[in-house]
Parts: sequence; structure tokens; C-alpha cells
Amino acid sequence: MSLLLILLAPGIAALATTRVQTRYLRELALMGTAVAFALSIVAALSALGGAPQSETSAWAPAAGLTFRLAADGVTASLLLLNSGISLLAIMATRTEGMRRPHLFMAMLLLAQVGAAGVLLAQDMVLFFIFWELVLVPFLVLIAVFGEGNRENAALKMLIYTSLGSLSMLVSIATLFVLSGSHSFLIDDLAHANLGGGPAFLGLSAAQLAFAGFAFAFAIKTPLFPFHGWVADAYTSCPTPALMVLAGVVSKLGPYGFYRVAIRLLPGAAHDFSWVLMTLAAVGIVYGALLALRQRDTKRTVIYLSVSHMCFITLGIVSLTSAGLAGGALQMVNHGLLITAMFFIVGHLETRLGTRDRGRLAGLSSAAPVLTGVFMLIALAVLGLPGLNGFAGEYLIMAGAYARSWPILLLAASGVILASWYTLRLYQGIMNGSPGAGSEEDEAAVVVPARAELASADLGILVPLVVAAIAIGVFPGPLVNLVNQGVVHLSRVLAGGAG
Amino acid sequence: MLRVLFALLAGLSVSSGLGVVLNRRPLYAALSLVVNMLSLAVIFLMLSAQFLAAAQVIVYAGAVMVLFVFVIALLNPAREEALVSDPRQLLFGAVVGLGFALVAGIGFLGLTQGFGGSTDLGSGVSLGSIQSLGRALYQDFAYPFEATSLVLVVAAVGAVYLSRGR
Amino acid sequence: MSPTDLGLAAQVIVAATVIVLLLADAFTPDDRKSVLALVAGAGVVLALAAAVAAAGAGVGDPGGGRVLFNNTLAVDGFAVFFEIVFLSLTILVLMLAPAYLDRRHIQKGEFYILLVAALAGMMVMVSAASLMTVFIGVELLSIALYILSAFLRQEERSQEAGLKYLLIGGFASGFLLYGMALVYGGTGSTDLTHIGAALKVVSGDRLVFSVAGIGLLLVGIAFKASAAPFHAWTPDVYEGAPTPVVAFMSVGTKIAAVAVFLRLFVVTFGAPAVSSRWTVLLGGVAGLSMLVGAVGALRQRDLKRMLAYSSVAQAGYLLLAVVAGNRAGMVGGLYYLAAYAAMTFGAFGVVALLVRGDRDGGDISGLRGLGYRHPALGGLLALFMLALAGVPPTAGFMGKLFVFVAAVKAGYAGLTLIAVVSSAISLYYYLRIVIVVYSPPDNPRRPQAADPLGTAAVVVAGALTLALGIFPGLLYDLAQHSSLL
Amino acid sequence: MGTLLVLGLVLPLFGFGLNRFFGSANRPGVRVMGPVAILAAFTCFAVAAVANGGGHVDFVIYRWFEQPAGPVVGIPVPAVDIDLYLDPLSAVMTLVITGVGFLIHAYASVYMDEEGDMDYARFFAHMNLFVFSMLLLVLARNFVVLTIGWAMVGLSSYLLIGFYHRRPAAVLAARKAFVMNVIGDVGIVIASLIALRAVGSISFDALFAAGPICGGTQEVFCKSTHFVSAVTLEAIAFFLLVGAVAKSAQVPLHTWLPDAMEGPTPVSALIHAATMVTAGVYLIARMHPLFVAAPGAAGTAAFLGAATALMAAILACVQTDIKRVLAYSTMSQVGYMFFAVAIGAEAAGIFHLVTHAFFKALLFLAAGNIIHALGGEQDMRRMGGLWTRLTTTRWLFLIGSFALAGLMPLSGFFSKDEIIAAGFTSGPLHPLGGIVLLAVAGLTAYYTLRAFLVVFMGQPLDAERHVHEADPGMIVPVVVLAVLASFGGLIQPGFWHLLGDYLGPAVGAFSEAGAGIVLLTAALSTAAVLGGMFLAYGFFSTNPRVRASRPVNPVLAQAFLWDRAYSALVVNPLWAFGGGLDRLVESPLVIGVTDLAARASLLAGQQVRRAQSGYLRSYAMLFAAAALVVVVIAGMGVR
Amino acid sequence: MPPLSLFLLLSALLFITGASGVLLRRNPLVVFMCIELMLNAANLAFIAFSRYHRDMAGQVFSLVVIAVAASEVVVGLALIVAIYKSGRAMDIDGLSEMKG
Repeated sequence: MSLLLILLAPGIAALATTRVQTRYLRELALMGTAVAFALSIVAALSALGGAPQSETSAWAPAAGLTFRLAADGVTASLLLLNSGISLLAIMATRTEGMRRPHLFMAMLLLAQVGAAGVLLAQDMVLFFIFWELVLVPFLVLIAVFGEGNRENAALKMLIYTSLGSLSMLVSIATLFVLSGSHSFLIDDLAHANLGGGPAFLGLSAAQLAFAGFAFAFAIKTPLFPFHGWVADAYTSCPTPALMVLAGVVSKLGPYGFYRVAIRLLPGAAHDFSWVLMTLAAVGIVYGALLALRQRDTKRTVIYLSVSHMCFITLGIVSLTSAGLAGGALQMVNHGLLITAMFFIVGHLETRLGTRDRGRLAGLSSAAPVLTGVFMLIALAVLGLPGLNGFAGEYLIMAGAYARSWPILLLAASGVILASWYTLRLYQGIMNGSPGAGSEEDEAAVVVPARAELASADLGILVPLVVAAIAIGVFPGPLVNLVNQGVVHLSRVLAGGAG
Repeated sequence: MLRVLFALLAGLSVSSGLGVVLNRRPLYAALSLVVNMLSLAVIFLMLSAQFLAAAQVIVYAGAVMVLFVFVIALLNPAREEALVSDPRQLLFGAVVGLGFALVAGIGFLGLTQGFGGSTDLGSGVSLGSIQSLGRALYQDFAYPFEATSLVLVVAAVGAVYLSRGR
Repeated sequence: MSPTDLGLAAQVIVAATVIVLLLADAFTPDDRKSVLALVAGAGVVLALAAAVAAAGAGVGDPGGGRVLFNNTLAVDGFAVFFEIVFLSLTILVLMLAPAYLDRRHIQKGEFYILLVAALAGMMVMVSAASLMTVFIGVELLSIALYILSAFLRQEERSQEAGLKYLLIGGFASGFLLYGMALVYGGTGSTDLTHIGAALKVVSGDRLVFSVAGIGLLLVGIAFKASAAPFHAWTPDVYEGAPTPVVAFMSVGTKIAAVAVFLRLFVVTFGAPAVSSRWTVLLGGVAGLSMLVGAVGALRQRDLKRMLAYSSVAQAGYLLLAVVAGNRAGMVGGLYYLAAYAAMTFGAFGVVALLVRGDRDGGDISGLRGLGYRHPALGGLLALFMLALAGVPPTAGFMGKLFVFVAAVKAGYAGLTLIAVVSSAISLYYYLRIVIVVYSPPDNPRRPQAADPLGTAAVVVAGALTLALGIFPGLLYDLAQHSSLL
Repeated sequence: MGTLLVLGLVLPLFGFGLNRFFGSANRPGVRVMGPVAILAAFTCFAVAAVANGGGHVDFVIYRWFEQPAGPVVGIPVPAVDIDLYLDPLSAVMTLVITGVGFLIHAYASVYMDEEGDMDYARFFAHMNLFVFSMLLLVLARNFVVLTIGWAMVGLSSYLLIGFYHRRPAAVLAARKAFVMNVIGDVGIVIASLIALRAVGSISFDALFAAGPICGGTQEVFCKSTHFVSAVTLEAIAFFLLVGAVAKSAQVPLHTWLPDAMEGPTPVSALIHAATMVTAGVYLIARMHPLFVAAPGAAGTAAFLGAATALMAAILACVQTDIKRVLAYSTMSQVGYMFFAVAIGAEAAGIFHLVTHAFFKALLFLAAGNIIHALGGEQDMRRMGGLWTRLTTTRWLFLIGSFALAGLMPLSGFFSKDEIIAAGFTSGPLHPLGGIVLLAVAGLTAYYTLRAFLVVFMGQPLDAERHVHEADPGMIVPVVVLAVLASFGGLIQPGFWHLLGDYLGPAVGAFSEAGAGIVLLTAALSTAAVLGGMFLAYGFFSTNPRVRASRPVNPVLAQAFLWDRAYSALVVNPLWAFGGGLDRLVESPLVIGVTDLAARASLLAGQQVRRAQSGYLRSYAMLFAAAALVVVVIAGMGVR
Repeated sequence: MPPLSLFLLLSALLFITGASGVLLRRNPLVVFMCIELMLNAANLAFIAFSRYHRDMAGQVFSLVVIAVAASEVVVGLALIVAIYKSGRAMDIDGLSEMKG
């Protein structure tokens, strides 16, 4: 029941938004999400206790559909991330003065439900349903509440990702047909016996199915070079929605690899892991170099995120114990950090009216608090040991190294570049003398004093900072939690792949 | 003897068919359609479908054509200026038509052998007598017959509705 | 009463309703014609009751269904399944139409007569056990629809729609008929059981005749299903015809046609020597429909035209189930057809409710901000768009899933990929509607409140669309019972 | 014992916290808290060291994370402890760090007085943070803790170098230092990964216990079942060396150090003289069982050390900024230590590390006094004639210079000689290194005396400029350092060797060079030093400023073009490459392709619309044509 | 008695004639006639086959067809009249208001 409530609580809140006054909107949403958060903690604890929660109920047996939810360690950790980030995103939403806040809130909550559903679903059709359900809210959030060329950005994102998910649908159908068991449950599909021989284009059925999954998840992640939709979508996405989109939803890609693709097709996963690892490693450097060259602060963070998501994927597809654990760990960490980054960038834009780094400079003396927070987040982002970015990266690199030398070196160079672009971003905004670059146009003169964080902003950033430090110093619990799930997959790999 | 008759009727029907297509005046077209119907009626007789022949004459040459002529008279459209508005249309139509003709030719002329033994229709069969047809209609195919009546009802209602004034 | 009797009763009741309406029409004054909607509704509800009873009595069970009237009429689970769909559809249309006709100032009794007659035509088609019955069903449906399309007889677009539909339709039935003639020639019979038996044994020229005839049959029925490349009439007719009629025909005609495909092709023409031929052709048609429909809808400015093209694409998916030709395809096809009925009717229903003044304009830009001006209709329209796009949790998704499974099972990788691509493309125009519906309105004028009955009809369709998406079990069992394989 | 270590470690962190978050409010508190935290730490470690004696303790604070039960694929998730390890080596390091660190803090508490409250607090916070990081580094017993300390040292140096965050030069210097240090961190991480894969653990002991390393020195460690190939060991050692080189500003990763002089002078004293730069030396000493087993890497280290010593010494001769002189001299001296620890004379290396900490800190702080006196002037060409004015500082600076030059009997002499002697006694190629280092000793004497003369002799730049001696707060700590610099050599003046014996258990028994060698090197080095001094005196005794202002060879002026080479070969290409990707790959391909697909289908849509002409006859035509195709295809199959 | 094939060929020719008429003519009345032509051709085929098979179904079918065709014509003509009343030219190329 409790797992189901994780879905229902925000869902009910979403429905209730239509019936509540604007000024209670945020409280309503927070209530719904808080329930989910609490239940996620329960799920995490029981997973830590070695007894992961699981719930099954009949759905459409004739059609082979079962309604089963389960939360292993990895799932639980991401559930926490999901509801936690959603809480912050809701807090970050300025309902007053917004047009149609009800719709906005409802969509935020719906996105949360969708993400939680993807994390929990154990039936592939259920998984797919939630997978698509996540998209719809963002269609509205971006197309209606976004900025710039928002409608096209939204459509592009949806069509691109749906192309992936449709290919996943075909893969699901294939596995369903090939596995005699008349059921869409992941555990049953895992027993599909796919003929080894080439089925199509010289690839075996298993490889084709895996390709279908991988395509979907790579686009969602986004894994280089399938990130064509990201720049536009993220750019026009309003900040609170972006916190969820980049912080949580992007994790569903690697999670899909973990939960579905590798779990169902370990053999094919091994056949493809080289391709995927190469793409990921190249993507790390690619994203880093692009982040280095962006002038727009938001775009810098976007490509930074691309680079890091490739890092996560690298860990997962390395198919090693350390790599998987590191990837799972890094999903949570990256979720926390990228949320903070996008919030800070959005905050600066709203306060100072610009994302152009040429016009931002020397804010540190005017905004000491922001400086401290931003510094810490930046350091965590560049993976400073002692903060939460490190442990994950370390394990991922271990996984990469266990598979191949050159890929480790690529990843390592990515780390070095990370220190470069992150400091460039941070110093460019914070250090130097204020108003340095603002000669370009007198029209918009940046007033550093406005940049300081208000208490409301701190309410959003402090939890993230605390989490970043806490996980950095005491990663133990999280690692154990994650391993609870990873060990199971390792067993599959040890058996299925050996 | 029958072959000669068939040849005549075939020529007549085909030419009258072409007449329908090629006559610029709708009235002439209608008239050549009548001729076509009549010649077909005779062919039906040859194929021992007496009742159908009769029906053909009555329904078509009678009612339908009268209706046509009546409407033509009512509207009296000016003679069409050009038979074909654009040559591409004609060319394309010709290609398609010939294509079908080719297919039909191959299909039907190459048929002489082995269509379930012979393609001979035999002679002196009394098939379409009123009795047999009646039996077929009211016993074997009662349901389609009834359904057809519904079609007629619909047609009547619709025609009345559409043509009635504002 | 035996289940078959009940199934037959449904048809008889419908036919009787036509007659009753004729009489009633004569005796109702011109300003009270909308009463006839009630009469028609009563008859249809009665028929629906009979059909449901037949289904309940297990007409779908093995041995439950029978072929009546000397092999011309089949009353089996398959037929009853579709009769239920058609009857419910008609009820919804009857809820939608009266207020519409009032708005268009053409409240005429013939509308209801023809509507029910068309319904009868559909029912004949799905339960036909003989080529003759099929033909009559098709014609009964078509002729009624010709008239209904032109029902706004003063209006040029409606006239144009009617005449176009009539001429091209007559042309098509010429092909259909000639195809039947050839099949008859090849097999020596018009009833399906004999044809099926004969096709297993015939060879040489008779086989050639049969196959050629089947080809022409395919053409004729694909026309009714508005599958590419026989779809050209669809956008024009849908745009011009009265919207409730479009809601009726876009659902009914297509479903009936696909049902005929399922019965006639999958079952009767199932003999390997034959099916190896028509699957190729139908596969081509399906693929072409998916692509042409999806691409054609991209640049439409009129919602009705857009939906017309989308229905072409939908025909492609439906035919995919037919081509699969296995039990999974049959069941999935039935499911998808029902889902298609709900969501398509809903979409056109919303358009009908939005019709104001004297023109059936479904101009997309006019929908801007509908979600705020008219939350119920806007939300429903968005829902139907998502459903047509196959976004879960809607009926459209489940249908697509089952059809994909069937296609994969039958090993049609290529067609499945085409389906994937076309679905991805189709997202563009479906979601664009959703965006438009929820983008801030440029002029905040409120339209007068829509009629409650029509809204209710659309709401029901929406509820079905969601229910079939979330609880597929309900319908899936019935579909399994009604499958011919 | 453990609590002592933890206390000593945490006190500076505590100071950091207090100063960072509450310091900006009360300046006096910071003034006390900054130095006292370090002093307290010093006492802790002093007590701990005494209590520990020659043994070693490994105190686990807490478990960082577990190794999960269950099957392992590829590479395990290692179990990681956060533990502190005290043995003579780390004891010496901690004492140097906290001891010298304390003096520098005390000095800075006065020196930084001009800064505003907020910056004052920030400064001491970061100084404390640095000490904490450094202590963590030297107390590490596994790669993870090492990496954490290693990186945090880099971080705090970044913070301190970039202290004047308004100054673009400082900002750039800070970023440069950080990035180069990250290169080092990555080296350490990679090394640890190789070790992890080789021995399945990230603790030093597990590594030392492996294969060929045994049979070397540390028999106690030989318990492991793993056998690690020599190549792997070389690889580990090599990547560790990358880290060491980056941190210790050795060739080729040295270019950040001169720029780092943008930081306040006490920072230079603490980070770039006494402690941080010697981390690399410490690492190699700590890892010496590994380096013993990896001669390739050790040789490389020795070579780099010698090369750096020479190159930096040469550059130091032509600098005009007083702090840059000291910076290059630091590089040069660290080169000595590198050489020493690399050739297995760890004791000598550490010895020089200690003495160098004393006299280099002394020099920097004295220079600080000078700069302070001249109102922030660092250019020696604008100094001169200070002998009569800075009456205390002159002596202090002189002592420091002589100690650095290695003049008998000051500390520098003993430590340096020991290294040179070790070079002569060990290894086939090492004598070459010894010779180079002898020459470097001469150069050292030359540039130190040059600096001294240019600063203190000759005529003042302008007589009426008011130059005041620093106040006692800035004198006392320097005096203490001066004492240490003078007599620090006595802990191991050739005849007896306290330090060597003390370090023995940690870095291997102290191998005594023959008395002959000792005397010989003493004589040679003294000769070199005197020669250097003589030359310097010859050049700069009469009006030094003008002489010092002579233009120098451009290659020397640009420090052998290292920076230009890097920007030309690494930075600019990467920068350009990034831009190229953005313009040529991202926009046209990655994003472009998606748009292209969209555009294509829209175009197709337009075509379909055109085909839909509205003319019935064209529809019929299409219909008929399609029907024909259908019939033909249908017929083909059967006939 | 001529063989079946000739009757079929005749029907095919008539069918094609009618079809090409539909493709070519612009007067809806004439187009209707052409459609009638096609239907008749089909009838001929039916009757020929029924004679060949000695089976009544074909004849019944063609009877049905006659009825259906008649009703189609009726409806069509009525529609044409309606259009005429609203004052438009008798030219199906004029019926191209809706396209695209």
C-alpha cells in the first residue's frame, strides 16, 4: 500500500489543485509531496534492512498485465531524490503573479507521479505507461510556461524522446512474444529465450531488443550524441520545472539501463557495452568542451549536465560492480547538484536580468552568502573529494578502468576539464570587479546587490548544500542502500554474462 | 448463329458504351446508354437470364433513363466545351485504361484452357426462369432481398429530402 | 431466446426503427422534429440491450454463434461485438446531433431515419456471411452517408462533400462489385463458407480469377476504410460534411470496413495460396496509409481535415492487425477498433460542440486558449488527442500495444518500424493541438455554453477512452470471446 | 592516542568553521582563534609523537563505506576507512606543518591587519582549512583519505592564492594552480584504481604487502597473497609521481608556482615554502617501498628533481620580483628533496624538507616585512639601501640567505650536503645528479646573495620615502624561525643522525655515507657556495639596482617558455577545439539532424497537400492507377 | 454458343470504358452514366458466371445490383438537382472548394 501511496499522494494533490485557492496551492502540493517523501524514506529503510518493499495486484491478467510495484535500493534512493527535489521545486515556484498557477502545480505534481511510477514499475507496460506519463506534464510546462521558442522546443523534446520510447515499445512487444510466459513482468520477460542467430540486419533478436531499449534510454539521459533536444528544451524550461527535469527525470535514462535493459538482456548488454562506454566517454569530454565555450550561463550548466550524465551512464554500462554502484550513487548526487546549479542560474537571471556571463562579474563582495553556496556547489560539481561528487566519480572510474584503459583516461580528462569550466563559470560570475562586462549596453546595467540570496532561496539551497556535504563525508548509508540493488544485478551479470 | 448475334451485340454495346463516354452532349450520351442497356439485355437473354433481361429493360431503359433525360431536360447544361480539360489527364487515363485492358485480355483470353475443364457454356439450360429466380430470391437469398428493400427506402427518403425545395 | 435470436433481434429492431421513424416523421410537426431523436434513441437502446443480452448469453462461446438464412447472415460473437460498438456509437451521435441541427437550423426528421439506416448498413456488413450481403451492407451504409454528408443541402461545402463522396463512392463500388464477380466466377459461390472451402482447392485460372477479384475487393473495402492510396476523398468529405455525421462515419465506416477485412480476408481468404498474395498488398496499403496519413496531417490548419488525415494513419494501424492475421491480431484489432471508436468520436464530438453560426469550421487557431475558456471541452480534446497519439494511459496506447505485439508475433518488423516512425511524426500534430488548447487565448471571449446532452456524450467517450486505457481487462476479455480465430 | 590525533586534526577545521561563519563579526576573536587553533594542534601532535616514539598507530575514525557481500563483476566496491596513521614520518610532517604553520599564522595575524574584517576572517579561515587538509594528507593510510587531503590542499591553496579576488591576475593564478593540482589529483586517483584492481583494496598496507615489494624493506608487511607484476607497480608509481610532481611544482607541472605569488606573502610562506610543495616529497617517502620496487618511476623522479633544481636555480638568478626569487628557489630546493627521496635517501630528503621549511619560511616572512615596509612593493629594482632602515629584518634575511645558500654551519649546509653525498654514494647514474646539485648549490649561493645585495645595499630609491621597521608582532615569529634555521641542522649534522634513526622504522634504516664522502662533499659544496657568493658580490657590490635592472635573455625572462608552450600546445588547441565542436558538430549535426528530420517531414506534408488538389477526377485517377497496380501484383503471384 | 471468355472480355471492355469515362468527363450526369456502365459490366460478368456455374446466385446478385444502382442514381440526381438549385455550374471541376 505504501508504495502505491507514493504515487497516489501527489496524484491526488494534482487533482485537488483545481479545487483550491491560489494562495493555498503551494501548501497543498507540499503536503502531497511530503507524504511521498516520508513513504520514500520508509521504502529506503526497508530496502536497507534487506527487505525491499513490493506490492502486486491484478490488473488485466488476460492481456498479461500485472500491477506490481517494488523498490530496491537504487529505486528507493531515487524515490527520495524525486520527492525531495519536487519539494524544492514546489517551494521554488512563485505562484503569486503567475498566470494559471493551478495548471503549473498540477503538472509539477504529475511529473513527480510519472517519475515515481517509472522507478517503481515492475511490469514493462506499467513502466512504459509512466515513462510516457512523465513527458506530458513537461509538454505543458515548457510549451505554456516556458520562454523563447517554447512550443517548438517542447514538441522537439517530445517527438525525439517518443521516437525512443516507441522503439522501446517494440522491444517490449518482441520480448513479450519471444518469452513464452504470457506476462509483461520484468522477471518473466527476463526468461525470454531469444535465438542466438541473426534476426535482422545481422543482429540477433536479443541485440535488437536491447538496441530498442538503449535508444530510448540514451535519448532520455541524454547520452551523446542523442542530446540534440536538450539545449532547446532546458533553455526554455521554467526553473522549477527544470529542477525536476534535469534533477530527476534525466536520471530515468540510466535507471532504465539499470532496471530494464541490462536486467533483461545481460548478454546483449555485454555486446553493446563497448559502444555505449565509448559514446559515454566521448560524451564526457564533448560536453565538457562545449560547457567551456558557452557564454550563456544556463547553457554552460546544460552542457555540464550532459557531460555528467554521460559519466553516470559510463558507470552503468561498464557492467561492473563498482561502476554500477558509482553510477547509481552519482544519479542521486548529480540530481542534487544540478538542481542547485540550475536554481542558482535561474536566480541570477531573475534578479539581474541576464544569463550573459560577459555581463556578470564580481558579485562575491555584494553577495557573500550566494558566493559561499555557489562555491560549495561548484566544488561538488567538479568532484572535489570530501563532497558528494567524489565517491560516485571514483567508483565509476574504477568501473571504467576495469573494462578499458583509454576510456578511463578520457573520463579522467573529463574530470580535469570539469575543474576548468566550473571554475571559469564560478569565477566569471563571482570574482573580478563588478560590472566589468556591462559596457556592451547601458540599457541593462547589472546591480550586484540584487544578487544576494533571500531567505526563501536559502530554504531551497541549504538542504541541497547540507546533503552535498553529508553525503560527501558519510557516503556509507547511501552506498549501502544503492548496493542493495546493485548486488542483485551483479548476480545476474555474473550468471547471465559469464 | 449465336456467335454472329453475340458479335453484333458486343460491337453494339461497346460502341454505344464509347458513345456514352465520348458524346459531348449529355442527352446523346444518355441515349447511347439506353442502346447499351438494351443490347446487354439481349445478351442476358442469351445467357438464359430472362427475368433479368426484362428487369434490365424495365428498370434501366425505363425508369432510370427517363429520370436521366428528365434531369438533363431540367438542367439543360450547355454542351461541354472540351472533352478533356488537360492532355495529361487524357494520357494518364489512356495508360490506366490500356493497362486494365491488357490485364483483362491476358486474364480472359488465355482462359480457353483449363477453366475447370472447358469454358463452354453449353446450351439449352433453363436457368433464369421466373420460378427458379423466385425460389432463389425468396428462399435462398431472402435476407439480402429484404436488406435491399431498405436500400430503396433510404434512396427514396434521401432523394425526396435533397430535391425538395428550401 | 437463443443468443443468435437475440443477435438477430438487434438487427430486426434497428430495421423496424427505420420504418417507425418514417411514420413518426410524417406525424411530427416541423418544429418538434428533435423528438425523433428520442424515438430513434429508444429503438437503438432496445437493440443495444438485445445485443448485450446476446453477448451475455454467450454468443461468442464456441458453438454459440450460427449462420442463418442459408449462409447469408452470420450472428456470432464477432458480429455482436461490432453491433454493440455501432449501437453505442449511434446513441452517442443521437445525443450529439439534435442540438447541432438546431444550431444549424436544419432540424429534419430524415436525419434520424438515414442515421439509423446507416447503422443498419454497418450491422449488415459486420454480420455478412455472403458477398451479396457484404455488398448490400456497404451500399446501404454508403448511400445513407452520401445523403447525410450533403445533409446541409443549402450549403456548398456540404453539397460538394456529398457529390464527391457519391461519385467516387460509386466508382469504388464498381470495382468492389467487379471483384465480387470475379471471386464468384473463381469459386462458383457467393457465400463465404463455400468460398473459403473452394479457395483451398481451386487452381489455375479459377485461382487467378479469385485472386484478381480479391485484389479488387481489397481496393473497394480499403476505399471504405479510407486507407491510402484510396483515401483521397476523406479530407474533403470530412471537411464539408456536418460534423456529427463525420463523427458517425469516420468511426462507423472505418470499423465496419476493417471488420469486413477481418472476416472476409483473415478468415475466408485465409487459404495460404491466397493470403500470401493479399497480405503483401494489404501490408503495402497499411504502410502507405500510416505514412501518408501522418505526413498529410502535419500542415493542416483545419481540425477536421487534420483528423481526416489522422484517421487515414489510424486505418494503417488497424490494417496492421489485419495483416498480422493471427489470433493476437484479431483480438488486438477488435480492441483497437473499440478504442478508436471512443477517441475518434470524442474528437469530432468536441469539434461539433464548438460549431457556432453557419459554418462547420474546425479552424485550429480558433482553439487557442480553449482549455481556459472551456475547461471541460479543452481537457477532453487534449485527452482525445493524446489518446489518438497513443500516449498512455489511454485506450489508444493499449490498442497500439496489442497491435504491435500481434505484428511482431507475425514477424512484420518492417511494418512495425513504419508504424513507429509514423506514430512519432503524428505526435507533432496531435500535441500541437494540446499546446494550442492550453496556450493563452488571444481573445478572451466566452462562447455560449455548449448543450449539456452533447457534452455528456463526449464525456462518456472520454471516460471510455480512459477506462479502456487503465483497465484494459474489461474489453480484452470480450474481444477474446469475439475473435473469429 | 587516537583522540589526540583526531583532536589535532579537527582543531584547525574547527578554527576554519569559527572564522568562516562567525569571524567577520569579531576581529579579535579571529586574531586569537587563527593561530591558537594551530598551536593547539601542534601540542597535540607533539604529545602524540612523543608517546608514539618509533612505533606506528593506525586509528580508524569511521567506516566511509562497506564492501557489499555478493558476487563481484569486474571490480569491487572497496571497503574504505577514514583512518589516521601516525609514524615517525607523518609525525615529523605534522610537527613541521603545525609548528611552522603556527609561526606563520602568528605573523600573519599582524601582517593582514590592513584587510577589512570580512577578508581578515576569510583569510584565517582558509589558512586553517589549509593546515587541516595538509594534516589529513600526511596522516592518510589509504588512497581515498590521501586523495581527499591531496585535493583539499589544492582547494585551500586555490582559495588563498585567489585571496585578492578583485585582481584578475590573482584569479587566473588561482585557477591555474587549481587545475594543475587537479591533474595531480587525477594521477593519484588513477594510481589508486590500478592498486585497487591489483590488490583488491585501496589501503597502502595491502599494496605494500603485494608481490615484488616484499623482500625489499618492510618484511612486516609481507602477508598478501596477491602478486603484482613489476609493470603494474611501475604504473602505480608513475601516476603517483604525476600527483607528486603537480603538487610539488616540479618540471613539467611547475608553472603555477611563480604565478601563485599573487597571494599574500604569509600564504607564500606557508603553502609555497614550508608545507604544500613538500607534499610530493612526503608522498614518495611514504611510498618508498613501492618506489624501491619501481626503479623506472624512481629514476624519473630523481631526474625530474635534479632537472627542476637546476632550471629553477638558473631562473632564480634573473628574477627581479623578490617573491619570485624565493619561489624559484623553493622549486629548486624541492628538487633536491625529490632527488633525495627518489634515490632512496628518504632521511636526507625529509631532513632537507625540515630545514628548508625553517629557512624558506624565514625568508618569505622577512621578505614580507620588506614588502610591508615599502607599502606592497615587490620589485627589487625599486628597493635598495634598506640596510640602514630595516635594522632587524636585515639580519633575519641575511641568516635566511646564508642558510638557504648552505653556508656552514647553518641548517641548509647539513641537509644539502647529505643529499649530495647520498647522490655520490648510491646508484650508477646518481653521482651525475650529485654533480648537478653541487652546481646548483653554487647558483643558490649566487642568487641569494644577489637578492640580499640588491635589496639592502646600494642607495635607496628615494631618500625621503618613509620606511618603517615592522612592529614586534611581525618580528618575533621570524626571529624564532631564524633560530631554527640556524641550529636546525644539528638534528643530523653528519656525525650523529637523530632524524635518520628516528625515521628508520618508517622509511628504512638510515644508510650512513662514509666519513670520507661526507668530508669531500662538505669541501666541494662549501667551495661551490663560496664561489657563487664571490661572483654575486663581484657583480652586485656596486650599485646593485642598475646591475639588476639589466635586460636578460628573453628565453630566461620567459622562464624557458614553459607557459607559452602550454598555451600553444594544450590550452589554445582545447579552446579552439571546443569552439569547433560547438560550431561544426553541435549546431549542424547533433541539433541540426533532428531539425532536418522535422523539416523533411513537414516538406513531405506540403507535397501531400499539393497532391490533394480537390479535383475529383485526379482522385479517381489515383484510385484507378492504384487499383491497377493491386490487380497486377495480385495476379503476378499466381500466373 | 460463344465461350465464357468472350462474355467476360466484353464485360471487361465495358467496365474499362465506363471507368475511363469517369476519369475523363466533367459533367456529373455523364459520370453517373459511366458508373452505370461499370455496374452493368459487372452484372454481365455475374450473369455469365452464373450461367457457367449453373447457379442462381449470380443472377440474384445482379438483380440486387440493378436495384442498388437505381437507388444510387436516384440519390445522385437528386443531389445534382439540389446543387443546381443553389446555382452552380454542372462541372465537377467546380467542386474543388475543399482541398489540401
